[in-house]
Amino acid sequence: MNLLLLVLALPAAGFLIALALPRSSPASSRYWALALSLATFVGSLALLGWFDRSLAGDQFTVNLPWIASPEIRFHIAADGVSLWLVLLSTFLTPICVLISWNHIQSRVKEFYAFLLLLEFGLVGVFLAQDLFLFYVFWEVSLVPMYFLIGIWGHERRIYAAVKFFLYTMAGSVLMLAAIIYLYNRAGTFSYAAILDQLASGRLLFTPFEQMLLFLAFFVAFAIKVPLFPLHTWLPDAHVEAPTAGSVMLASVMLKMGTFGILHYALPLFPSAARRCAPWIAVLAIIGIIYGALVAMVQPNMKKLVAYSSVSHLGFVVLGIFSFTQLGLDGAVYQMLNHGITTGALFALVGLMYERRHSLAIEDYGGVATAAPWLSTAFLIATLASIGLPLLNNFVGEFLVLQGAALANFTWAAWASLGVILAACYMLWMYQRVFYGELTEKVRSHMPDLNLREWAVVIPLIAMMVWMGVYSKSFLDPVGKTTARVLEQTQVNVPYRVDLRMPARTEVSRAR
Amino acid sequence: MDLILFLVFAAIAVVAAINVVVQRHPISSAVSLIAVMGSLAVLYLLLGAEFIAAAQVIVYAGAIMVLFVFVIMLLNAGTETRAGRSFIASLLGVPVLVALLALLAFFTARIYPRGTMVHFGGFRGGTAEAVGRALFTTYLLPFEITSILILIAIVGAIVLARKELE
Amino acid sequence: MQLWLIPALPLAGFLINGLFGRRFSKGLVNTFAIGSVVLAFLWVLKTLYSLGGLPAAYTEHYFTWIQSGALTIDCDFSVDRLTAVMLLVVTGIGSLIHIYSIGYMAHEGGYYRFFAYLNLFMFFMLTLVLAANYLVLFVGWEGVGLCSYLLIGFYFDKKFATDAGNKAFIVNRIGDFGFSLAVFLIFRQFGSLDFARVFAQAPGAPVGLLTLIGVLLMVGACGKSAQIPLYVWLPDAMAGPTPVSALIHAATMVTAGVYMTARSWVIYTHAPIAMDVIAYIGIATAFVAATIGLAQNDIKKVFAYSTVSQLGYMFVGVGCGAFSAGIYHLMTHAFFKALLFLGAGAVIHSLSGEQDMRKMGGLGTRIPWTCGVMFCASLAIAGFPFTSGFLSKDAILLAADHRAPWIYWVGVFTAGMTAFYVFRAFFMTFFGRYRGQEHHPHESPPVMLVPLVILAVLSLAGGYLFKIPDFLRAVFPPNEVPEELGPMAVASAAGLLGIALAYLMYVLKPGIPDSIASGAKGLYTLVYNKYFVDEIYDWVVVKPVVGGSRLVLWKGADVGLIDGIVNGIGARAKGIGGVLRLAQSGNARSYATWVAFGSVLVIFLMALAGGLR
Amino acid sequence: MMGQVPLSWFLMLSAVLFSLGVAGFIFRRNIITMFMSIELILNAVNLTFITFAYQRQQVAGHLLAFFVMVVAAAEAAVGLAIILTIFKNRGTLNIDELNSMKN
Amino acid sequence: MDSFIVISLIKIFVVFGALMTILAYLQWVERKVIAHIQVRPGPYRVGPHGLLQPLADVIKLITKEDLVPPYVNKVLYLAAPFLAITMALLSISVIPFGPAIQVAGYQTWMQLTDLNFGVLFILGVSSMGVYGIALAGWSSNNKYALLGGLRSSAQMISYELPLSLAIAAPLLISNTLSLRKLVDTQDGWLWNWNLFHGFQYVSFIIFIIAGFAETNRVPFDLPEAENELVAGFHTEYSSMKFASFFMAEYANMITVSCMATLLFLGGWVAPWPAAYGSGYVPVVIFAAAGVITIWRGLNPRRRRDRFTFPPFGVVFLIAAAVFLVPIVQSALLPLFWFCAKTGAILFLFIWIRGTLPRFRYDQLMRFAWKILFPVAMLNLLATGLVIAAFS
Repeated sequence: MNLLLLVLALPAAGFLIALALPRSSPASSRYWALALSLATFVGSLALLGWFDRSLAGDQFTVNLPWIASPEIRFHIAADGVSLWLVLLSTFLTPICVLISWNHIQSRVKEFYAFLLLLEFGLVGVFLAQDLFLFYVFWEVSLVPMYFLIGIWGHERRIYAAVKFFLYTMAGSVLMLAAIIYLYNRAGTFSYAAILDQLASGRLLFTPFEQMLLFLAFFVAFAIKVPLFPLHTWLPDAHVEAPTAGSVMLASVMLKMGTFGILHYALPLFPSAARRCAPWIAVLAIIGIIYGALVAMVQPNMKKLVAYSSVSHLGFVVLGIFSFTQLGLDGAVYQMLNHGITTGALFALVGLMYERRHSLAIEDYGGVATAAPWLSTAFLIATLASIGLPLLNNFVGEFLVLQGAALANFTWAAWASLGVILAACYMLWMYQRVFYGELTEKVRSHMPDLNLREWAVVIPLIAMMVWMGVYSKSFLDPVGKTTARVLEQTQVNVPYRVDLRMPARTEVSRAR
Repeated sequence: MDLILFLVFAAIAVVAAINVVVQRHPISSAVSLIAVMGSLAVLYLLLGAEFIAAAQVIVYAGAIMVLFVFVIMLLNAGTETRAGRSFIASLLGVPVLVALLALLAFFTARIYPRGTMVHFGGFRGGTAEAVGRALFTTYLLPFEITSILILIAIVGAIVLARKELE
Repeated sequence: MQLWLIPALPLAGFLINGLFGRRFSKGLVNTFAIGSVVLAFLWVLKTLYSLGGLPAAYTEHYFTWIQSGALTIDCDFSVDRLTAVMLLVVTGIGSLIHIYSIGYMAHEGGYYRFFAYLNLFMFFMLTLVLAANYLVLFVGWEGVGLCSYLLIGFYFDKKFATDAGNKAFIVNRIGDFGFSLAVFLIFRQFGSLDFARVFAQAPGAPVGLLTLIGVLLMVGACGKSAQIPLYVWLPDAMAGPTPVSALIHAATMVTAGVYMTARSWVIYTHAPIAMDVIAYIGIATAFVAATIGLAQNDIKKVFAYSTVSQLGYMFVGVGCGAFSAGIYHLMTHAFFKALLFLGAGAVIHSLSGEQDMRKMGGLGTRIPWTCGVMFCASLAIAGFPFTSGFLSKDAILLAADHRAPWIYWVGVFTAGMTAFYVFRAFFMTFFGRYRGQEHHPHESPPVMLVPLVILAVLSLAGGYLFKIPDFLRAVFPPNEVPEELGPMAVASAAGLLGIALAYLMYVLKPGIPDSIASGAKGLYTLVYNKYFVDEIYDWVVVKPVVGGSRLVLWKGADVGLIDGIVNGIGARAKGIGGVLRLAQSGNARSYATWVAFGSVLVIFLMALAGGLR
Repeated sequence: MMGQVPLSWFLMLSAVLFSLGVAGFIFRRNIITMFMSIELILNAVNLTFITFAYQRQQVAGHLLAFFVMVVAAAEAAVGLAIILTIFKNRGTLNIDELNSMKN
Repeated sequence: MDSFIVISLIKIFVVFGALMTILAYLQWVERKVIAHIQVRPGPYRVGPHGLLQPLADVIKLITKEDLVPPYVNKVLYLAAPFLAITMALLSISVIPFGPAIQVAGYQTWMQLTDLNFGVLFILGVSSMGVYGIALAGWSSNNKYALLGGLRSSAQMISYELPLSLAIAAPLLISNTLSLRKLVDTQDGWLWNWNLFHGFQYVSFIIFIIAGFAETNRVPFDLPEAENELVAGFHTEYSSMKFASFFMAEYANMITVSCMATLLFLGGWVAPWPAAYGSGYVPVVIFAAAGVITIWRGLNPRRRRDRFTFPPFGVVFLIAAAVFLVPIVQSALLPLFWFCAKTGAILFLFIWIRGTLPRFRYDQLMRFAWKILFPVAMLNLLATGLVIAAFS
């Protein structure tokens, strides 16, 4: 039994089991979901154990025929990047199960069924090696999230869900079109085959063609990321989503976009990507600063964190389009960091919502007195998210900015403003929520963490510290893969435009 | 002979069809519709489609319309109320219909200026045997699919009906 | 040599107290907190002893922190003489202040939290000084910022405290912005961040780039060491408990900038413009802060501004190439400024929280010990001849004189002002009648006095005990300044003048200050309100940013523009359902009619398209 | 020769029936009647199929008609079930009163 | 051409007349049989052994006041019985009673018309029979009637499926839809009959049961259950219209019996070939009947028998004699066998009415859908498989 299949099959099985469970006993579905998600996590840990860190290429390949004509194969494999993203999703799912334990009281079994289906889709997205399969998983992951938001969300959930759905669909339709066009040109959906044709020059795109295809892919991914002008679905979706939904959305789902850019948009259309890089980088920087500024003035905790995600993901995109080893590594690392940190933030906000039943910042204050451990955990998450050294985000942001600096120092200079602003909005919120006079409402509503919540918080914090202190244990496989991507983006295709960026010289000097 | 048959039953069909539309009471429409179907069955015979004719009587007249009548009786639906009105329907309806009929007639007249003449026995391929043979060879797949369709329909009907019971 | 133990010990203290401190008794908390720091101090001593004279830097490699492509950040610690000085200052003074805190914090809530934070701070500070590359240094750099944030906001139910904390952190962040940019440039230029490799390659690098790096580093230093224009956070930082002000905001953390610039001396020596910038900023800060200090009434504020101006001095020293002098002053300043703060703390403690000097006075008889040590400290900072402050300050001023006389003269004038306002505070506190409401000031417990006394001795004689310039001669480039008596005499004279003036105005003729204040009203209010710098920043930076992002970005761009467009598209798409609104009547028959109409249309078009033939 | 029927007449008949069916669908308010009109339309179409089968001398047309019947049967079953439900829920069969489709 | 029409008209008249009398007398027979089952004489007064009773009934029904209650939907109320009877009689028109015969030089079939999809025709027509009852029930604007109508339509739809499936099996065996060919395939010995030849016992039974239901006979006479629905769908009907419902019912019975005969019992074919003297069976039977009747007439149990039985006996003996005439044999023998088999099944109908109680409605439906339908399905499947295996 191939491990990947196992990791992919367990959530699916969980989904079915969850559906099969009796509606009458929600507890059973909770425990089942927990058990299965944990099993999945263990499986993915085994994946980590068997993963050969010395290789850059795909591993654990499974390649089964799926649809005869047009030939679509069930082809999944893991490389140094997707490995971690899979781990991230399998790591966060049990946590989501735990935070939803009391939060979700209606339609429990459906909730957990959708959660596991979501995990299935996400893992699939990261593992798919066949463009069509990738698209299928992409949509599969979209549906349960839609329902998570639409059914268990807050007041304006329907609006948010529909907005989310339409945004993403708009993008993915473009991507589908591009995929089909690719199929027509390459005659196959197999990603590896297409790359091979590109590398060997058997498949040539005119620059215009390539630009269009790249944009089609990129817009789909950019909406998911979300990149600056396309981000407005995110705050609504986050604010309205239930806690687990926000966590999965922020921590894993957004990574689908960046992963897609890294894994598909770049290697497939290198020259177009390089030609667009300056513009995209500028957008990313705008996103960083803009997201931070808007986050600063949010009256709503979840919205604030959501906008901070916009800012953080801006770093990721910037790193990717710096086209430097550092930038790419940093981007990937930042994906994971953002997954852990923002996940933790959303989880904690969710815990507070369970207690106080409000997301508005002004409804809080003095929480630190009432619930010291909760506020400590929140503080650590906050510090991580503003990139304090020895916590995870710092490593990612540093690498990204360093990479950006290698590519174009001005980018780094502007992007670094985001770091300052991050401190502004996060600390300001922390001050207003946790410090200050303890009001009676808060005191009566704010018990400290209980055992289950500890179980949620501890792993997250542990990961923050570990990733912040000993990044080497994560960066090695990533580096291998990103190096390959970088090398793919430099494949010498005849019409390759030479990149007029300091990056190359700097990189070469740095090597 | 055939001409007479055709004229008679065509007349019946048309009159009954008009009746379907103009009758205020659903059951009257239903009965008229049965008449239409019967006469159509005869016309099918004339066209050499004996199996289809039988099927027409059995399935349509015998089963479907019975269902209709059954439902009408069950709901004891009276003559329809005048409540509500559709501006568009009253505005566009007649012209659209006229245009439709005109176009269809025009096309038939234009494409079949003097098409083949129909006489009884002009086509003997419509026996149950022929149909069955075609059904189980060339058109096997759609046939099976229809079975699935019917299954689905049964399930759907049952579900709806049960929901209606609660 | 286990250098890692030095920071590790306070870290352990932090973890133990932080996790379990709530359940501990105060004694247990003390044991772990003070114990860890003292152990660290001892370990430093042992290390330095076993390392001998430290002719060259001694480095230890632990593990690779970040590895990506060409970039390799190792977690290395290294010790050279500069580090040794810092280590001694940090752990030594740190231990004293920890001990002092036992007494000071005895009646405060969150006891364990306080000590945990202090230990954490020690950890980061030691990491900072031990770092062997810029990024590890940055770790400590940020970490101490964090701790100062936490400790300033220690009384987190007070809004001003948390505000001050945020201000400190954010202003520091602005500094770090420069610092990190410098780091990026350094890596981009040298392909490494290790001090050794960077400084080895620095001479070959283009001067422009080095200058840029130096200036950016200076920006970071400005943030951390409260120099113009980023000094605004330090005075507010006094919201924290006094030991914190002593340890972090006087003795150690704020000097990190000086340490860092001194550490990067190679870069600066190849970028003279950057050095000039440092010197200018330093002297300007020294002067401005001193002027502000003249008019403050809050005792801690006075010392805060004096800290700022003393830091200015240190930067002057560094900027004038007298790195050792800067470090020298750093150390002595650590002694007497820590002492001043602790003394002030003792006073406040004895008055149970009163900080306004106008409500003090005549305490000299009531709390003689405190008075005595405060006097020593004041002498030292005023540059009274042959105190430690005198030595270090003169070293700096000589270097300044050697570099650019006008800096020297400003420095001298500032020294005079320093002496004046320090003694003003001293006199207002301990002389004259007691102006506060009836209350029995009590002498501090011995656990607080002992450190004070030790510090007093150090601030008087410390300059002789540790001859830093000689000790650091091996590290820094030779900066031979002839020992001229003239400048020294002038400087000390200025100091004495200041003291005399203060005595005149606050002991002999207490009426003068008010008359001056009323005389030069505009000037006085300007100075009293710290030149309205905070207000200006608030109006120029904070409000526009916040308001702008709320109104323009969020409501305007985000909700208004982008969502407007999106929803607009949505609405239009909805509208496409029917050419006419009629088509949306929800009336099935209308729909049917439309369908029929459509089909007729299609047939007709087919007819036109050639159905007719 | 005499006594025979032109093919086009059958088509004409079917066209007439078709239009009548459409008319019924458009102008009747009773769901059941509308439904029956649909059946009428289907019948008209069947007639066309059969006619063309005759013209082309192929049985295919019959099969199409057959399938139409099957579909009609299924449709009738479900449709009538739906009508029952509607009636139970809304208490009316008037299509104009069932305008929940409106916004 | 013309002769065809003429012959058809003649046949129509003959068959119609015969059918009418049979219908009338079937009623008489039924009453008699049930009477004897219940050990009572039954109709006895009108004519010998009430032989004229049907006539009397007809006169009564015709002369009765024909009232149309108010509040009924006129058209349909009047159309319903007509529809019922028409459909009932229509199906007779394709049923062959015997082989081709020579009448005055004209060679014709003992059948009104032969459709090579006769079975389908009958199915279709009988399925149309529902409307008569349903519309009657609905149009007479009376809740009992309505319920009766509803029941009958539901019942008929339900039982039409097992019926058709049961029919399909023998059709598979003899591989034709033409009733005539159907009989031809069962010629020869009685083990050539579909009943035995294809082991169609199951489908035969199913067919009979479904036939009972289709004709609303006991035990499936829910639509007219007197004690629940006061005679159900024909509550509001009187005189001739009432009669026509009755006639429709009996006509349907006859149709079903004929179908059973044709499908399973080899139609007019004798149980064994004439070569083995099957031709003398009717002679023997009629002779025996004549002898017995005369004997019973000579020493009567009732006074009248002395006058009534001997003439009957004579009639029987004459009949027996007629069957010995070679010319008519070809025509009469098949007819005899056909009538015998059909009569047997009709007797079964009556017999069961005399014995079985009525079902409850839900039982009825459950029986149809949960037992009959699946069984018929399986039977058809099995038959199909067997045939596929042996051809």
